[in-house]
Amino acid sequence: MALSKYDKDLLLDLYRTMLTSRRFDQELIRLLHDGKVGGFHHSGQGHEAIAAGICASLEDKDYLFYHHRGCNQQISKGISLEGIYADFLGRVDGTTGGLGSGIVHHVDPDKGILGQSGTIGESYILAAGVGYSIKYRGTDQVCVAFNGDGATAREVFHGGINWVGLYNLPVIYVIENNLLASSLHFQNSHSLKEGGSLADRADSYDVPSFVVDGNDVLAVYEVAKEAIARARNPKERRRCTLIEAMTYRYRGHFEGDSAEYMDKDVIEEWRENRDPLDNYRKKLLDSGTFNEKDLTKLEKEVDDTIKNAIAKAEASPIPGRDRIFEGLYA
Amino acid sequence: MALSKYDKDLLLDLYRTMLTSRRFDQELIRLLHDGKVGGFHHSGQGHEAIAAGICASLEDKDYLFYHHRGCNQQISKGISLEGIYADFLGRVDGTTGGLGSGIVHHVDPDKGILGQSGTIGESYILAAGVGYSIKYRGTDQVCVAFNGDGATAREVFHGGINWVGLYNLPVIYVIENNLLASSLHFQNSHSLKEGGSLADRADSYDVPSFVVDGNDVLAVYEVAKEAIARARNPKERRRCTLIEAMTYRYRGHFEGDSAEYMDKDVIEEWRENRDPLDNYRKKLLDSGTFNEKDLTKLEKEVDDTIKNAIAKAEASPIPGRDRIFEGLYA
Amino acid sequence: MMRKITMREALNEALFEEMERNKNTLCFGEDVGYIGGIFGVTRGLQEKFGKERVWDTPIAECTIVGAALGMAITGLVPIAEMQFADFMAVAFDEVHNKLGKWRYMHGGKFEVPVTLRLPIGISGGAGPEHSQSPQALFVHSQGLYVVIPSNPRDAKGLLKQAIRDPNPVLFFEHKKLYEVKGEVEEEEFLIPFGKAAVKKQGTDVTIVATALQVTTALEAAELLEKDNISVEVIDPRTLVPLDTDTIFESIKKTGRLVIVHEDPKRGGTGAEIAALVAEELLFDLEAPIKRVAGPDVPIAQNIHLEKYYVPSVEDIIEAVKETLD
Amino acid sequence: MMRKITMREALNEALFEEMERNKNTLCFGEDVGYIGGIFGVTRGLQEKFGKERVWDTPIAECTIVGAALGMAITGLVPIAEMQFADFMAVAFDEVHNKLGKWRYMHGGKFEVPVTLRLPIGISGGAGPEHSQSPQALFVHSQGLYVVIPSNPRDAKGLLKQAIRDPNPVLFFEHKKLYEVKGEVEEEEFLIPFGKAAVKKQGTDVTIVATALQVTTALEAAELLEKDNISVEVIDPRTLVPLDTDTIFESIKKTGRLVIVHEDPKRGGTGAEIAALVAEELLFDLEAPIKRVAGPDVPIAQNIHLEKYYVPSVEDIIEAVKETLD
Ligand SMILES: Cc1ncc(C[n+]2csc(CCOP(=O)(O)OP(=O)(O)O)c2C)c(N)n1
Ligand SMILES: Cc1ncc(C[n+]2csc(CCOP(=O)(O)OP(=O)(O)O)c2C)c(N)n1
Ligand SMILES: [Mg+2]
Ligand SMILES: [Mg+2]
Repeated sequence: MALSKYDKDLLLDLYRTMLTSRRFDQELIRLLHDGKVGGFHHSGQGHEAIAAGICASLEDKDYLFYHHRGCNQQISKGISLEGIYADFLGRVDGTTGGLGSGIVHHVDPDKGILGQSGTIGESYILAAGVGYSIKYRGTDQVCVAFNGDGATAREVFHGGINWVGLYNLPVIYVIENNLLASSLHFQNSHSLKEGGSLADRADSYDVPSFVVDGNDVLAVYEVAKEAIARARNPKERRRCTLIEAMTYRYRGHFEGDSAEYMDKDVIEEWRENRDPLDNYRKKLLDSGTFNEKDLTKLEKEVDDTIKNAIAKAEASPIPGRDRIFEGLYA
Repeated sequence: MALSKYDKDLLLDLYRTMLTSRRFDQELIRLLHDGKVGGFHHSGQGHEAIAAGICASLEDKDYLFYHHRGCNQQISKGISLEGIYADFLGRVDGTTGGLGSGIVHHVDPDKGILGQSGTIGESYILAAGVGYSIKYRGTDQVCVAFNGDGATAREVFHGGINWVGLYNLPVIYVIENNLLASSLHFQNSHSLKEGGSLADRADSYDVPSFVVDGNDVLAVYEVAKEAIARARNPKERRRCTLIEAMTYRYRGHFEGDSAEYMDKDVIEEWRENRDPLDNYRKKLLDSGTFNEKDLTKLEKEVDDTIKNAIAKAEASPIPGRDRIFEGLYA
Repeated sequence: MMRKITMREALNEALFEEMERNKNTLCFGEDVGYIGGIFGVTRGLQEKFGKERVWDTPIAECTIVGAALGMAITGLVPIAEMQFADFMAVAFDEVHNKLGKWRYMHGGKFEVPVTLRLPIGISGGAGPEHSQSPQALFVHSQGLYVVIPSNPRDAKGLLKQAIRDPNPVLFFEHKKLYEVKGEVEEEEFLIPFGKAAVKKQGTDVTIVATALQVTTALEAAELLEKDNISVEVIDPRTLVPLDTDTIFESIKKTGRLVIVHEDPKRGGTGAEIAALVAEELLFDLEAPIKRVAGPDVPIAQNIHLEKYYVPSVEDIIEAVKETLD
Repeated sequence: MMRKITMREALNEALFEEMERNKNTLCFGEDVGYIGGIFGVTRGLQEKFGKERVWDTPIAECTIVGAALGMAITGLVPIAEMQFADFMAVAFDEVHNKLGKWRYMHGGKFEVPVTLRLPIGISGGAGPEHSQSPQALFVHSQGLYVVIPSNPRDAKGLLKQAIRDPNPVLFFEHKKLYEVKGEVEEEEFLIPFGKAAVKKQGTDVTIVATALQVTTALEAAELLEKDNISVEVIDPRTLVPLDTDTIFESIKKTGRLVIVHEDPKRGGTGAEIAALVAEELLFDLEAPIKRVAGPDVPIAQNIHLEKYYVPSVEDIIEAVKETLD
């Protein structure tokens, strides 16, 4: 679809979301290298277009399960940047109220961000329950669960997609397929037909599915928009969808991973020619929808937002021992 | 294929196997009603053709995991009748050496009968390991794992079939689809396309699959023969197969189940018109391959075998308390 | 006289009442809908409340529990049945790491009002994977409540409490108790967690027992009475939280402790109770603690062997007498 | 002088030696092949033994363990790694009900020579599901061995024993010990199961500690020595079987017991040890038993909070002194 057909705010928002995700991550890694952030971080650099494209059609009332490489997803869904920085920094104003984060566990119920499981892939089944809940309560909410290609090998995938299909639930499974699960290549993790995809798994469950270029934010947006509209409508024959978005990661599995199993040339190729932000920015300019000044202004705004968020997060105190005994039971 | 094309011994053996399975079960139920057998029994009456047809192409060296409705399978693979009767009777000469049986756990390593898991469906993953073992050791063995339609909803199905496909293992999954999982109808257990089958699940894994009439022993035999030959040959592009054999059960989920969820007319229809033994017997006679006398003779032999087995089993003693402390560690 | 009903009926009533009370309460699991559960506890619920609220799930235990969590954090009150508590092993990650920790690890921002109903115990030759009593595993978990009634009245009051509680509750029901009758008043009542029941007062020896073993312990106590041995029998009713006050009070009086349970002894539910007493009340003890428990071997299917796995009246009497030697 | 190597190197040597010894021995799990494991324990194995024997599996823990069982009962000797021991929860049925019971429930007709390598412990902000020490759960299982080394030499000897043993062995490796060095002789050796190591002799108080906590206990013991308190430190090395002889012998001498472990206290590994002592040695105790253990809450990710979860030297000193009050 030609860019001129899109709402200009939407076009700019998509860029803002992706850029915020990218800049958030870059600054987080800086904080990590400065020794201010402990624990694990799985950088989502290179994946930004997927979450931005999906979440553009979601509202606060909609639910989201992110995955371990999921800061982009939370940011796209509207989580407080200050909150997740504070989590990484181990401060009381973090979204977990001081328990910290790293692998996972940021949260924002008001934005529908339901959290994540340390055993990856569990959201395949959790989302089935959320979908049932939406259907039972009769609202027009949607639940989106993000997972990686690797996690999709987990046994629970079958249990989840079978429920979601059987009860026809308003659930969208998104696989951010970056071709790697830690050091394991996608091809060595899944039994597939020659040229087959993970999306093919959905077929026998009668769950509609798509394979989409995960580095093209508008392509993702279009697919997700259709899926989300279908999910919202109780009269649809199929409310559930599996979207496999193809991408690649720019960095190791986690910060600190030397990632010798990755081919530097391949990373370079993705960075140079397939970067979701660069390509989209160029498209916005080439199409004449926005000019350099518009975008530089936005970029400055994003930088300021990030800086502010970090400053606020760093101003928050580190909790003491008592914190670990709070909040176990309601 | 015309009956005349088959080896006569094979034809008779198929009948003998099915009949032995049926008679075994009937007599077991009698023992149950006599109060001699405790615990649970899941009758396989109505399913006999599946195991008979599959196991006809297996040898002792091949491996088998049966399921909870699996006496037919064990009998078809050659387990000692006396041994499993003694298990049910709780005698020391049972295959478990006195621990008894009921839900599962008969065993005969010499016949490749590897046992069964009380949590149904586990053989999907156990067989993956056995398949890997065969491939690694480089023998021409095959591993067959039987499961029900209900168990195929378990999460481990995905883990197992993915391994088996990914490593191209000599494993054959057989689903005895009797349309029911306890009280749950097949259609309410699986998300499928209109008219779809469980066999369709195999497709995205690039695992060859078949749906076969499980009440037609020769149809099952043909499909299994092809699959087993493929499994034995390391040069085959695909050594693994999923076979879904359609059938119905004549009795409740277990002996004692009042089975009010079953429609008596439907059972009657299967018994009257689709009984695997009756139809096959008729075919043998109609084709002129065997005459009434041949079959009556065999039937008498089978009855004698069963009677003998029960007598021997009943002569075996019940173990004492010490038995429970034996055999935990090797 | 008060009416007597079976534990099955008591549980069924609790489900009916709570389903009526809150329309966001749902019941599901394998065979719980159309036939009302293989042990009949959910009978009649689907007819009354419809298939959306009471239904039969596929055989996929991880998914049953995972979905229950998803429902709970988005406004529903799920009650799921594992057909046999043994299958908690299948959904162990979902129970131990998800139900127990979701609230805590996400900063206390959710309530997780999930009830899992869990038939336990040796009963009729069901063998090594349909006869277990795995509650000790979850005593070691965090963020869960572990409830284990021994009679119809407790079962009803505790199940209603479990359903209303905003936290995940594992509700262990001994299969051999389903048919047992007991007095249960008509009026509504709840039983709070963490309050043990003193089933019989006594002065010489304290017995702590759960589920079916409460009955066995009471039988033993009655026989011991004839030998002039006065036994106090305590049923904790919930293992987490544990009413140490009541247990400790009793031991201070008797100086002797026998713990009885069906689950295997090593690392079983008695271990933590014994350890707490050895930490807190050592000098009140006048005899070594005794555990009368299941043996540390899997449960044979052979119905003739089952009796060797279950603490008997004689086992308990012997243990009590040993503490008095 | 004897060479010093890290526990990672010691484990790696054990794997090399056993793989060389028996060509039916295989190594697999997530990331164990090409990169040699995320903790580097299987480094170099794939290069040496090839991809058929050492490989990276899909992320599917049930399948990893289930497949290991299938291999074991058909002639292979599988060594599988769970990337974090926390994931044992995912494969709990396969471990607790399949590995532990397959032999027994099938009449003793199989051997199940499976070794599961299981990184445990709090280390660097890995949070509630990548930091746990779940060994207590398996102390309650049947048919498994539970091994937990505290130093390079034990790690090597015990791992070699585990691989050769015809039974399923859960081998718990504390992540903070991987980098720790210790003396390990060049010559081949095995360490049998069920033999505790007396790490330090003493007369006043017995400490039983495992894994990383052995080091902490020894540090505490050294400091206590300055206060003229003589502590005996015992490392059981295997929790199943447990060397009660050595532990009881020590308690008979000291009359005091402090148990130290990182896993949560309630129903933790200390509970069974304390219970056994309260049953068998009550009158030898001169003070209440003490458990210094992890708190009964999930492990926060915040790296600043981690220290509150791990038994410290001070905690141990305090507990020891309390037993002497
Ligand atoms: C059940 C479980 N198994 C293994 C892990 C360890 N682990 C975390 S992320 C990861 C790789 C995931 O790959 P993928 O799903 O493709 O996501 P990506 O990291 O590529 O975004 C692994 C093995 C885990 N957290 N949970
Ligand atoms: C993991 C697990 N869940 C549930 C059960 C209880 N169960 C035993 S058989 C059965 C129904 C199985 O149906 P199916 O697989 O179709 O086999 P069928 O009985 O029809 O032959 C159920 C629910 C079990 N044994 N294991
Ligand atoms: Mg990936
Ligand atoms: Mg069936």
